[in-house]
Amino acid sequence: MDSAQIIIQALNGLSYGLLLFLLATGLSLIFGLMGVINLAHGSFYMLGAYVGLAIINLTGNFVLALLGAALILAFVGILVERFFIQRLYKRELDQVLLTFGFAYIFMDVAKWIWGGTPRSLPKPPFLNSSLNILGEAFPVYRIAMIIIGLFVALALWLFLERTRVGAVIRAGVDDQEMVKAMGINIKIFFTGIFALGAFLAAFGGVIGGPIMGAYLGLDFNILVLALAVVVVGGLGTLKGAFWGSILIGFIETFGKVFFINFAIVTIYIAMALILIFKPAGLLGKEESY
Amino acid sequence: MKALEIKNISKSYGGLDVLINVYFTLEQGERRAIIGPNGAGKTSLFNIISGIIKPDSGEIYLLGQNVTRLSTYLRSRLGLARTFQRNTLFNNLSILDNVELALHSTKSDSNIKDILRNWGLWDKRKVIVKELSYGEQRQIEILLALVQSPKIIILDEPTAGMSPMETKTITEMIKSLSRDITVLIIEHDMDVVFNLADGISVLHNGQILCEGSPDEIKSNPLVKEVYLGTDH
Amino acid sequence: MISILNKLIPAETNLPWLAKVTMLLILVLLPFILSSYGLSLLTKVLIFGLFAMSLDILVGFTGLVSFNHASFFGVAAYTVGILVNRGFENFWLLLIPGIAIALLLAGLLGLLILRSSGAYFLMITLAFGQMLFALAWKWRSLTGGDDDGLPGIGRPEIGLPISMWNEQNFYFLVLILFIGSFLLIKKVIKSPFGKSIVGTRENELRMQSLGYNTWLIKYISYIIAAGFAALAGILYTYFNGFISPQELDWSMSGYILLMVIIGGAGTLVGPVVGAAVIIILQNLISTYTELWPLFMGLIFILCVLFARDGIVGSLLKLYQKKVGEMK
Amino acid sequence: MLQLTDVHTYYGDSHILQGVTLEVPQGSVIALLGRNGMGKTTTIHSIIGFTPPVKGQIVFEGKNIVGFQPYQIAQLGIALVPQGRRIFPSLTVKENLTIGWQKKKGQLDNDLKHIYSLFPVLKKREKHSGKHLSGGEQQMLAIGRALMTHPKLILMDEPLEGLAPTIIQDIYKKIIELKSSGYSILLVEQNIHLALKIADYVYIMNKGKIAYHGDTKQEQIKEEIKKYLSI
Amino acid sequence: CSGDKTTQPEQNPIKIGLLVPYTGVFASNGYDITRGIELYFDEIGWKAAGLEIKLLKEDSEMKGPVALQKARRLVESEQIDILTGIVSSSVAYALRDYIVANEVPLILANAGAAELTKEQGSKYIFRVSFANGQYEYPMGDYVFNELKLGKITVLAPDYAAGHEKAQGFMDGFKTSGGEIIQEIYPPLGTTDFGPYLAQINKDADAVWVHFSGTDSISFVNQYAEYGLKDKIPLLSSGDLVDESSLPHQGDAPIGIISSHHYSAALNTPENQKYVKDYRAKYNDDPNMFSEQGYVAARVTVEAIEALEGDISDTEKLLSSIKKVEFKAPRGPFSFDPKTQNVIFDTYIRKTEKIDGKLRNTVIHTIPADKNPWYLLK
Ligand SMILES: Nc1ncnc2c1ncn2[C@@H]1O[C@H](COP(=O)(O)OP(=O)(O)OP(=O)(O)O)[C@@H](O)[C@H]1O
Ligand SMILES: Nc1ncnc2c1ncn2[C@@H]1O[C@H](COP(=O)(O)OP(=O)(O)OP(=O)(O)O)[C@@H](O)[C@H]1O
Ligand SMILES: [Mg+2]
Ligand SMILES: [Mg+2]
Repeated sequence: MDSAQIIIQALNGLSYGLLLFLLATGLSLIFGLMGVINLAHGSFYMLGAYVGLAIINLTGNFVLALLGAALILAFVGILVERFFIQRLYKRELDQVLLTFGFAYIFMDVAKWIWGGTPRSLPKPPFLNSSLNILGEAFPVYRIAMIIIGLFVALALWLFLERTRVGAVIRAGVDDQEMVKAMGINIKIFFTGIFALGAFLAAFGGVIGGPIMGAYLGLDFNILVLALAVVVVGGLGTLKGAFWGSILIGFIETFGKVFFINFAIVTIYIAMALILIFKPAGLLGKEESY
Repeated sequence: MKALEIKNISKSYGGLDVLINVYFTLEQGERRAIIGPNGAGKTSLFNIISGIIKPDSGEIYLLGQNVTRLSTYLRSRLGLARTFQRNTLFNNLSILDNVELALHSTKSDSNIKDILRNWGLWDKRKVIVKELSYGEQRQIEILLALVQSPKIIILDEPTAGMSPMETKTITEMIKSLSRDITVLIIEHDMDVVFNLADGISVLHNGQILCEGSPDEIKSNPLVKEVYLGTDH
Repeated sequence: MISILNKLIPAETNLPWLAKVTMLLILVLLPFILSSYGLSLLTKVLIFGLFAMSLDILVGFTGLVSFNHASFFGVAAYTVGILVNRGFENFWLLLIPGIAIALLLAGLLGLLILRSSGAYFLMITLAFGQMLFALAWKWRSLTGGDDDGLPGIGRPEIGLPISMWNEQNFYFLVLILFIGSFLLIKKVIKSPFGKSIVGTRENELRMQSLGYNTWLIKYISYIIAAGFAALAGILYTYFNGFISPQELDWSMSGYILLMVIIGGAGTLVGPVVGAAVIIILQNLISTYTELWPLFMGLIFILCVLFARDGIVGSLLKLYQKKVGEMK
Repeated sequence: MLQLTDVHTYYGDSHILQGVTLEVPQGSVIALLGRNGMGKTTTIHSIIGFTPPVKGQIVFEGKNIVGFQPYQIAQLGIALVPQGRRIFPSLTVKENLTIGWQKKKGQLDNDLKHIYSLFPVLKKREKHSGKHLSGGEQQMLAIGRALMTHPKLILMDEPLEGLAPTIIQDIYKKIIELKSSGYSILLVEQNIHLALKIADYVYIMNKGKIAYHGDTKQEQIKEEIKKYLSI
Repeated sequence: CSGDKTTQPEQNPIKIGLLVPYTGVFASNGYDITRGIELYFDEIGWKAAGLEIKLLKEDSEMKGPVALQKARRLVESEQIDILTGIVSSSVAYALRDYIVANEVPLILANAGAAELTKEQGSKYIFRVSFANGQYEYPMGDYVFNELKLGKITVLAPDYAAGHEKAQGFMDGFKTSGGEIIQEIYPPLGTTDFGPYLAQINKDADAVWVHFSGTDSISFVNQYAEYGLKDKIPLLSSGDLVDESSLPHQGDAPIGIISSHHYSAALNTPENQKYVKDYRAKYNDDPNMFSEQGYVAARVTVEAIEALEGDISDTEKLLSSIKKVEFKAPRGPFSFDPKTQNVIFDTYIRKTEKIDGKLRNTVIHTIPADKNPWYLLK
């Protein structure tokens, strides 16, 4: 492999990793902060892609599709949280069943509306070209993905670290009653974070659409990837989700280069190895008494 | 043979030295209290004795055996029982199940019945522990340690949260334990401490400040200053 | 920290004696009433009931949400399938390598995964499960790979002059093994060991302070669960006459987990009821509409909303409340 | 300022509070005493709204707050120092303190400084996560956390549990100070000696009912306490 | 007894079981096959030899055990006369023993594993679609001798069908004298092909790929994105640019040369009628799957009509199916009597944009008897 190849593959890894970040970070928020195992997260992603496609077909505007899909799915997220999840905090098995039920329903609704044919989202025309890097072509869209991923990461970091929101949510999971006794209407925060998670998933769905497409089954493929990222990075930290994504992005990419025959399991081998040696994820703290 | 020997135990978290070269020993059958300001390192010391956290350096001998590298459960099997400062119970199980687990489910039914009768809990045996009031849970916490028939028992603020009446009962109960059993107790309730202990060790900033009989400690000006205040 | 299942689960299923006998009678008589298709569904329910019950040892009682339970099911199935295709016939003798290999695998994996807990446990088991899935997918010479799988597996020879090609006979073989396993698992759960796994689920720290080796408790429970999953896998191979990598996939593990939850984790009967509900409804609904996932999804959601502790768990609570009121 | 009239509270089917009537006048410290399991915490929880009463009235500053959400009750100016501390383990000490703080009521830095001067150790542990504090430190944090919300009424459920004698003396002084600056306090405490010293008025609970109530200066109180608390 | 029929119109209907995926990644294939079948039955008014046709649809979920369970219902409860559908080979394998033991004729409408009509074949199993390699093999010769491309890199998904199809092409290509310089097998369901594309040997004269469904859409787009489209010509099996994928691939597929047993752009009267009817009914272009469904339906009907509706004797039914021959949208249709696999002409197509729409123009036809694929066995 020459240096140009290495750079291209590194860019591949980085762009894939940041795409993973977009699709995993919502799960990380919901899972890590609120302790909700949201198996419908992939469905939000998939529906985001489908809705985004529908908006593009209507308006031809990618940015509109991006925001529109994210907002619509955020609204769906509000409904789901407000009427269902809200009763199930700290009841993980019930969350599994409920969100799995929703995943089933969302999948069928998508099939109903859009049919089963796999689709792909068109790239916005202004990003539909390639860059020449040391004689190798590299798609501009993937550079844009890297930038957007970094931007979202920064925005989230500011939002969670610079405001009280993250702390309130964590406190709410620790002891909901006590948070209320502090005069905080915690339900609104929970609903908000869940909606934000759905927003980010759908956002990722549209951004990833030109690469991953939209098809039935995308939901669960995404879910597994997102879970891997969140768990490898350690639950509940934005930092973990970020580095977890980049790491998985690189592992997947270089797995495809060096271990072609094992590409279907590289991600699992990596996960297993990490968890064997760090049972609570790379950046997660081991529960010390 | 000593019941318990703590040899130069040190422990720090990040830059925070929680225990510094703590050394003390406990004779068999002795009743010793550890007192000291909040955050002095008392609970940390208990966690190191019972093996829940590992010390950075130093050694621990239990009944003559070096247990520094032994897991918690093996120390328990050597005859060490403990209570926690924060109730650590099987919250979703009944009182009966809690006690059965503490007895390793091996003892006969009549034994359990006797125990629960003695504690006045037989009628309540099917009550789920998390539905008890705080003070009632506290009693279960102690009960679980006592029913293990330990050789050494270490109690972390056993009477905290108990009403005066219950406190008295528990104190008497500990006092009436067979003299084969070594007792180490952390308490902030000085009445309990002075009632129970043969000797007192004062822990301050992770170090043993002084040791002595209850009377010596009571009148020690240093202890007065850092811990007792002017009331006692 | 995520401590899956921190809620009250009735550790015993105290159905009255009468219900038990009725249940047994129904199971014995049903094959004479059902159509051959109905019988095959019922057989499948029992096999998956056993499979789900074995997972419940982990999920409901030990508090470990494992996502590679299908590995043991599948590995045992492949072992027996391969041996049958190589000419080994005696069912009872085949059980030994089939179950042994699953126990061995569980023993090995248990060494690697039990340091994780909660969500991390779920993910590390998922990872190992997928590796085994990939192995079955790629090791064509042994497993037939992804396409052909391992077809042509005949029905078991049980050493009696009874043909297992007869669906009723096969059903009774499954029924007997199911009841045997049920009683055995129940015995384990009621034993002091069973109490100690519940204790470990509830409070590991306290268990250690009481002198229990909680690691070993979880390890043994993982292995026991694998053993029963293996038996289910073996029966399933015979039932279908083939085995493919799909039986090892995480979706299979997830499917079983749903059965456990929907029926009621921590009640032994629950997972069986869960298996029955899911298998029968899915088959029923999908004959009427291609949108069956929609209806299954709705059913899952209704179950969560109206049967908090799973179907059997909720019924039990209701029953206990009634009994309490009568007193 | 706070008035409970014939409050009945249940846990499922069990009838725990069986008609509790008590009053916390403005600027006073009221002690609620009783043996374990008598319903003290349940009374506190009924006020803050964790276990809303099925029957009876709870009037705070002229408003019946039965049926209000806990956060609404808290926003009216009631703070809780719960039994068993219940600090937020996954938050740092500082986050614990600031989480309920409200802009309109004070200046964050000043308020923090105030708490830190009361409990200097909290300043030292500012960035530690709540779960790593010692028991006593957690108790201080729980008290500080409640004070940070600038309440009018503080419900204190055994706030002295696990505290060293010196700290207890500090808190004693603090409570007196709070009282004189107009705060009202409902204090549940097992340290009878101290409770009698701080409180203006005492209620004794027995099996979900108020068994006795009276002024702390009354002579009869000693006997009643002996009767219901057996000392 | 055929005379009775006119007097007794209320006879048992003919029951045809259809087992395809309606959920999951391959649901669209299931729906397309169903559409083809229903289009044909519409055409003939849902009657064969005067008997009503009942189509019983079941979701196979692409899972062997599920499909087997559904087949049990169809066979044992519904007593179907013929089973058709089956998208994936693994499902076909799972059903095989059961079908044979229960003597149910099975008409495969997609599953391509060659074995199913070879060693694992049975007189009960017919295939109207294709065997993996069947239309890939003759392209090897075309690429080497007509397109004059000598060094080729091959990419296909890492599962049985992917390997079989790639093998078909490589066998044909090597037999003609070509050289395969690189083989890459990404996992099935790969969406990000970037890392593979960067590895493609720049010395290759062309890249031959087989991808279908979701993979095909991602691949074609990314091949262009990484600047390869202008550097190395892309050849493929017809699946890559099947009409089911074309509308979602943008302009990226233009210029791809592929081999297939069908193209919606075929200029025969049969196909033109078919495309017209299909558009009229579904407002969509037909594709390989719907055509396979259409053909499967027609085969059943032709066989039943040849027996004048008397299908009580399974043996007779089987031999009747075997003899079916007609002009399908794809061209002349018949079974190879030995294997009961379909025989068809192979089309070399070039993807072009005509009137703003992508279509696979047929640029060369390799007649069935010139396809030496069969000679290999
Ligand atoms: N895991 C940890 N990480 C960081 N600091 C810790 C940790 N555990 C304990 N500490 C600190 O160590 C000190 C000693 O704690 P410990 O619980 O031993 O005190 P203690 O003497 O039992 O106090 P108390 O009487 O209040 O219970 C405390 O200041 C606490 O903040
Ligand atoms: N969650 C619950 N479910 C059912 N019963 C409960 C629950 N919590 C408390 N109880 C019962 O209510 C009664 C009163 O409990 P409460 O906690 O109010 O007592 P308390 O006076 O605060 O006691 P303590 O001094 O031990 O804290 C007790 O008998 C207890 O068993
Ligand atoms: Mg302590
Ligand atoms: Mg209380």
